[in-house]
Amino acid sequence: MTGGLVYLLYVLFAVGGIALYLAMPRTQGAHAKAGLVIGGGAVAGLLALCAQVYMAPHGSNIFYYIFAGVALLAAGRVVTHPNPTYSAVYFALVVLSVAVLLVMQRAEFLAVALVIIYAGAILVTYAFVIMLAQQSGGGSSADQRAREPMLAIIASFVVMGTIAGRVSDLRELPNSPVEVQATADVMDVPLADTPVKDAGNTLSVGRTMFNQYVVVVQLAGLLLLVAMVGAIAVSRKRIPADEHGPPPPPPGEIGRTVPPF
Amino acid sequence: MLLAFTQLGFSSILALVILGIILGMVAYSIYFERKIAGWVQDRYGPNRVGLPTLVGDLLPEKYGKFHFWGLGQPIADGLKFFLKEDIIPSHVDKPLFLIAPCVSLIVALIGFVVIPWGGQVAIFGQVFNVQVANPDIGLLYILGVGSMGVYGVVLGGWASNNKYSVYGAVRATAQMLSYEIPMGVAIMCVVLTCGQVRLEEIMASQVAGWNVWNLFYHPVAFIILWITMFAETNRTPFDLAECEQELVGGFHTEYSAMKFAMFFLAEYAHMITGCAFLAVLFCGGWDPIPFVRIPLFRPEDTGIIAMLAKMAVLFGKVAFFMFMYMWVRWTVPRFRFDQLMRVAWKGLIPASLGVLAVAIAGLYLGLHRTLWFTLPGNVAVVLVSLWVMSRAKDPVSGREANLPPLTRSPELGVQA
Amino acid sequence: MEIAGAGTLGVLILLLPALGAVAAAALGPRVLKGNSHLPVIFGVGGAAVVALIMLKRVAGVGPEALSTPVIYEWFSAKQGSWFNVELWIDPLTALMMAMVTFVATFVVVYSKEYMRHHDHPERGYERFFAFLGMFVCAMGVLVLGGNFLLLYMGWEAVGLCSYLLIGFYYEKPSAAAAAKKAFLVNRIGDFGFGLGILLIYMTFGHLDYRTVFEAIRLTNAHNADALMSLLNLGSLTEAQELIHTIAARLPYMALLLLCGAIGKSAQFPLYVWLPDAMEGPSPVSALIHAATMVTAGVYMMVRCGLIFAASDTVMLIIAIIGGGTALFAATVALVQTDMKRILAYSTISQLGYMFLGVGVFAASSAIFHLFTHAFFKALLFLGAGSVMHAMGGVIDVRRFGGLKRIMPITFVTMLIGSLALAGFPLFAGFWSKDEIVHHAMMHRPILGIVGLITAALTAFYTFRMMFLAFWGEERVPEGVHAHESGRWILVPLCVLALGAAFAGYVGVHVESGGFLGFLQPDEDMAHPQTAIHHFLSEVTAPFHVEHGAEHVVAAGHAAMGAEHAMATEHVADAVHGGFLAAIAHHWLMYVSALIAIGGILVAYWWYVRKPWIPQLLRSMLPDAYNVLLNKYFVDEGYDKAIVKPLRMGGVTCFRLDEFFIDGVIWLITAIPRFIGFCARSLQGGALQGYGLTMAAGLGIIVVLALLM
Amino acid sequence: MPDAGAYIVLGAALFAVGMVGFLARRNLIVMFLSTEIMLQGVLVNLVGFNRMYAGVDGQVFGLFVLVIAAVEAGLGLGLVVLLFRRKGTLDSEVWATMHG
Repeated sequence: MTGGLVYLLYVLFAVGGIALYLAMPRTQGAHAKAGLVIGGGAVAGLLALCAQVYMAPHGSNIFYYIFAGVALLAAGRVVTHPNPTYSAVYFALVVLSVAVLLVMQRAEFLAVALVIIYAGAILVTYAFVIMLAQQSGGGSSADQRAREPMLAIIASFVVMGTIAGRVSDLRELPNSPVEVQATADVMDVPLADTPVKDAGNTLSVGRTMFNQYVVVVQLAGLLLLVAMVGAIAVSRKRIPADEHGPPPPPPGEIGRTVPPF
Repeated sequence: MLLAFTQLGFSSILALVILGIILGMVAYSIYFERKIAGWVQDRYGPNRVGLPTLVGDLLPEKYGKFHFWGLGQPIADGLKFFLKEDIIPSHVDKPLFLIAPCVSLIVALIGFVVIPWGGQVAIFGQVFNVQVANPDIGLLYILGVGSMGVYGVVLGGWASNNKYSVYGAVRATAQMLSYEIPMGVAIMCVVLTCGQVRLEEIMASQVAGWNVWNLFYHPVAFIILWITMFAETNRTPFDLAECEQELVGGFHTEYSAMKFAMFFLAEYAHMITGCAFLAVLFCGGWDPIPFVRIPLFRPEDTGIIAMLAKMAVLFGKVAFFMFMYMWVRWTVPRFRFDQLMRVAWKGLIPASLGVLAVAIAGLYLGLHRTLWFTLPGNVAVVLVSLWVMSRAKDPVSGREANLPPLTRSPELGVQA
Repeated sequence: MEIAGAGTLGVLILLLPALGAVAAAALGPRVLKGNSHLPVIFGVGGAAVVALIMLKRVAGVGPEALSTPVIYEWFSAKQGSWFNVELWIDPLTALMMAMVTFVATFVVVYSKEYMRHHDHPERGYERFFAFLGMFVCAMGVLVLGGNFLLLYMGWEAVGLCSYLLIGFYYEKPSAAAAAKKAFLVNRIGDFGFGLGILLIYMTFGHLDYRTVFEAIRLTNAHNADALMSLLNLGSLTEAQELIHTIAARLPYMALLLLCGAIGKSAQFPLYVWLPDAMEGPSPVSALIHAATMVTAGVYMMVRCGLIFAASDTVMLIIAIIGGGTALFAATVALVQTDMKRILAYSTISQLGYMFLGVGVFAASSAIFHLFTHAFFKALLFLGAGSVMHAMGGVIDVRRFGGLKRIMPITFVTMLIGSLALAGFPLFAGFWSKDEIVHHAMMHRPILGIVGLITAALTAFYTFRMMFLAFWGEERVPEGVHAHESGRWILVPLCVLALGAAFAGYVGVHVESGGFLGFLQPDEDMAHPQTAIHHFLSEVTAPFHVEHGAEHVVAAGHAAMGAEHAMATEHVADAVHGGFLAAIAHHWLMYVSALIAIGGILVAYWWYVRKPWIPQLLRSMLPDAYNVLLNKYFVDEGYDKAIVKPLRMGGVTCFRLDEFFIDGVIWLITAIPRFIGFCARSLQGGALQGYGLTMAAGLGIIVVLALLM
Repeated sequence: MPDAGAYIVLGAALFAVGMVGFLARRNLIVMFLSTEIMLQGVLVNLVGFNRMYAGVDGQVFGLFVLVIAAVEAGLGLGLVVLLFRRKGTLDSEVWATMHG
């Protein structure tokens, strides 16, 4: 990104920040609509900038704009919606949009893994939001008040805007071999006339993962195991047996014992 | 004009056709559901609503009032759903209340696109896959879409702002999470055996050579997947999210008219997709008979007739599994929630891991496609599971432990 | 001459009780609980077996036996010179160790039952046994240690154990106070002791016995050449100067070390802690405050005989302190009513005898008395404990009586112990005490007479206690079911009673002629014939050869010249007195036997036959009685003379600290506090606040790094 | 075909939004979701970078990011439930004191 366009990027980030600030929940009513409009404008500007800077030589793809826009606006809603359940729903939207974006980058396996894993994770989030929010009896006052939104927005957008402006200056980079090889348009990918031998993405991801990164895979498995143990240990309810119901009868005493199912 | 007729065009047409078939099947599934219930319970079931305007009234009077076995019932039901007042209770969270049935239906309906319905077909010299889409990750796609199936339930349950609905939603969540695991592991057995995650390749591997369906390699995995299908679609005995006796209507207590119908449709659409999935994964898809090569049903038969015959076979299998759904529904009582959880965590998951171990061992030894290795392996898993179960003498549940203790009365023996 | 396997044996003696203690401490609270005595019994018992094996091996080698195995190099204070963890195993060590571990074993066994109420372990049961094991290990370090550093370490460690065990019932204010008192009073002595060791190090540059003693021997022999090579000195002149220095410093070393001995062995004026130490459980009194730890001072003086015997003035001081303490404590014991306190004063008195023995150059007799005393005093304390156990914790002899039928075995064993303590003929105490009195008569006749008087008093107060407790009508405190103790208590009593009866015979030899002549203690310390004196002859040699007084004189230490001359005469008498000594000895033996029997009879007459006599005496001499009952008001005197002024000073310092120094410090600390006050708002505690700060910092860094 | 740069800008924007959510919202679960949005930004970024080089290393990294996300979901939600049980609210402000 060259010259004045970088400043345009900064300006767009700043506008997005303002939109986010307006939409943040407040006790005296948020300007969510205004925020949405301005944010939509900022997102549109950002995408237009992307189109101008990156897409021009290759031609553009409408799906990128749609789903990038949806992802950004939904993300904005996640952090600004006063109701955590809606935040979770919008987050699902973010995940699905990102999954589509990944598919467009020929990362189908990653996209589906994303959906499967997040479907599980978000599902749990839903369940907890539902249970806890129901228990606390409606909207908590904590959700109505953002905490120092101005400072947070300034800090975050300055950091990310600067980094984005700096790092996305990729025109000078050579075209990658992958790009040359992967000439099929995104529309062709889901269709059946892709050669069978070019099993492609899943296969190559699997190969790379289990050849080059096999130790990391093991470590990831270990990490998951540790997390599972930790999660069980953390969330176990510690209730003394004598408080809630009688203690389980000692083995050998009369009682209905049946095989586990 | 014809040159422009690519796979995309073919897929579009196919999608529309299959969608139509599925929706029709959904409607008549409901009819058959009630009919089968009637048979099971020794009564008639729906038999009044014939086809009065179209056919029935045209018949001569002397044949009497012929009701066409009540085949008009689904149409009448559908009309009723459309025409009823669409109530949105005042206390619900309106946006989510409206979105929930849509999510449910959409998710249920997009699953079928990766199912290979009929091998390949040659039209005007061009070969097409009889499949709406053939992504790299077809199987995972089904898993991903399936796992999102519960979103509608959860959203609807929460948005209804009703305790019963929320309980239904929470139950559905826990159930879904629990049964995804054995389902994924059982599918992994197929993936390992076929070495593919494309459904069409999995099909091809089943009709190649000796025509051995995956069912014969991994019967236990098949049964596990079948059971989890019941759970994924919230069908009895796993319909805890909506059980009338405890939760009124569960997550759809507050729904009525068309929105309720959408939940209903979604459930059956989901079932149909699941059945097709099951048939493709384990039962040879469009292959009618295992171990035998039949003309018309070979992969190289690409005529339109062959395609239609293959599709018919696959839909026949789907119908069979649908029948099984209904049969089970009216035969097996519902699980209690803790039993449901235990079936998943203490039954299906260990068993599926055992089967997966067999599949992995087969792959390691190069015997993954040999019946004499995988079948005894499955039998061994079953035997080990039975032995472990016979050793485990846990009380039924924590809830059980909280019941008043049994006392022994000298005259009457054991008494509660 | 070297002893086979000395290092292994020594390390075993140290390690076994330590391991037992560690096991009791580590496993006691959770695993062993009521069985916490097991590891300690096995540890200490094992140490006793090993110590007996060591004694046998040492005895096999003879009086010249000496091994100094180095266990490992400990630390280095200066280049090339190491303080080692080394042992010193010779007849004295072996004898002491055997005695300590033997008595300790039976005390631990005794404690198994004693430390239970109705067979339920008391609170802190495992703590008690852990401390006991630790004490035996510490005592082992003290006795076996091959240099002054280890000696000091063991010295302090036994003090620590003593403190912990006196304060065992720390909920009781009196016990806590007694523990503190014991510790503090010992600190006074140990301060001098530490200074003495520092002086030794300053003078010799080494702390191991071998080098130090050899250097003193060379000094006495005026062998500058050998001294030079021994201490790696630069030149002969330096060595000669060092000889002068050593000769001049030896008395001061002796006096400083004596401070420690006085403190640890409870001699006047630092004896005050010992009677209060009876707040600890009875087994502790028996083991630590009668048999072993308190004798450490005597052991140390004998061990360092080359230092002490070099100066007759020091020896005189020791003798006077010993004799004085013996008499003083005996008089106090006359009127006490608390059984354990009577025994405590008796212990002080007997320790005085030992000091007297050392002071009159009869070191081996002192050790002999130490040896016999360990048996009968431990026995008496354990017996008192048994009585206390039966009386439900009451130990005041006025509140019970006539126990001899209720507790027959306790009574018989205690009677044996009392006879031994009283110096009744043929019992252990008789032989050892008699020797000390004999030597005192030879060297310092006045102190000898003091010793005789003390012997009479000893017999009297011992049997006063016995008659009050065991004779007369049967009386027990109300609500107490008096009963004989169980086997775990009685077996140690019986074993120790055997010791109390017969331990004295290691110090006599069979010789024909005269009444009692066939049982005759050694009078000739230079050429002893009997078992124990022969055994110890090498160790105690510094005390009874020509101990270099002339050399000291020659070294120019004029201040003590006159004393030396006198002492030399006495030594000459002792060594060459032959006939006269023999006569004196026989005469003394009969006299002391008569005195002992007389004391017992008087006690019988006064407390069994005519109980009104002591009452009458008390009413006739109320002042004397009060003085005795209040222990000559020594504690009160200390309080007025030392504690109060110190406390005043402390209060002054405290006020100064509180108002002036603290004020200054407050002013200084106000600066950071003010800064903290200003910066406090940055630390809200909320996670997001920190996150925000981090993000802001990151933003600044990014902007600076990427845009500037 | 969209270029990698567009993905990087998008990833940065997603990350920024998520960061704002984490810093500015008080609800523990929304904070949690915000961190997940940040992870989505990272994922987009990784895939974008992946296009610039041969191989699929970026996607593999993305999978590991998913592993981290799963771990975070499991442990994080466990902790949220624990915290909720202690104070009965999802407000993160109540945890501002250093003692429990």
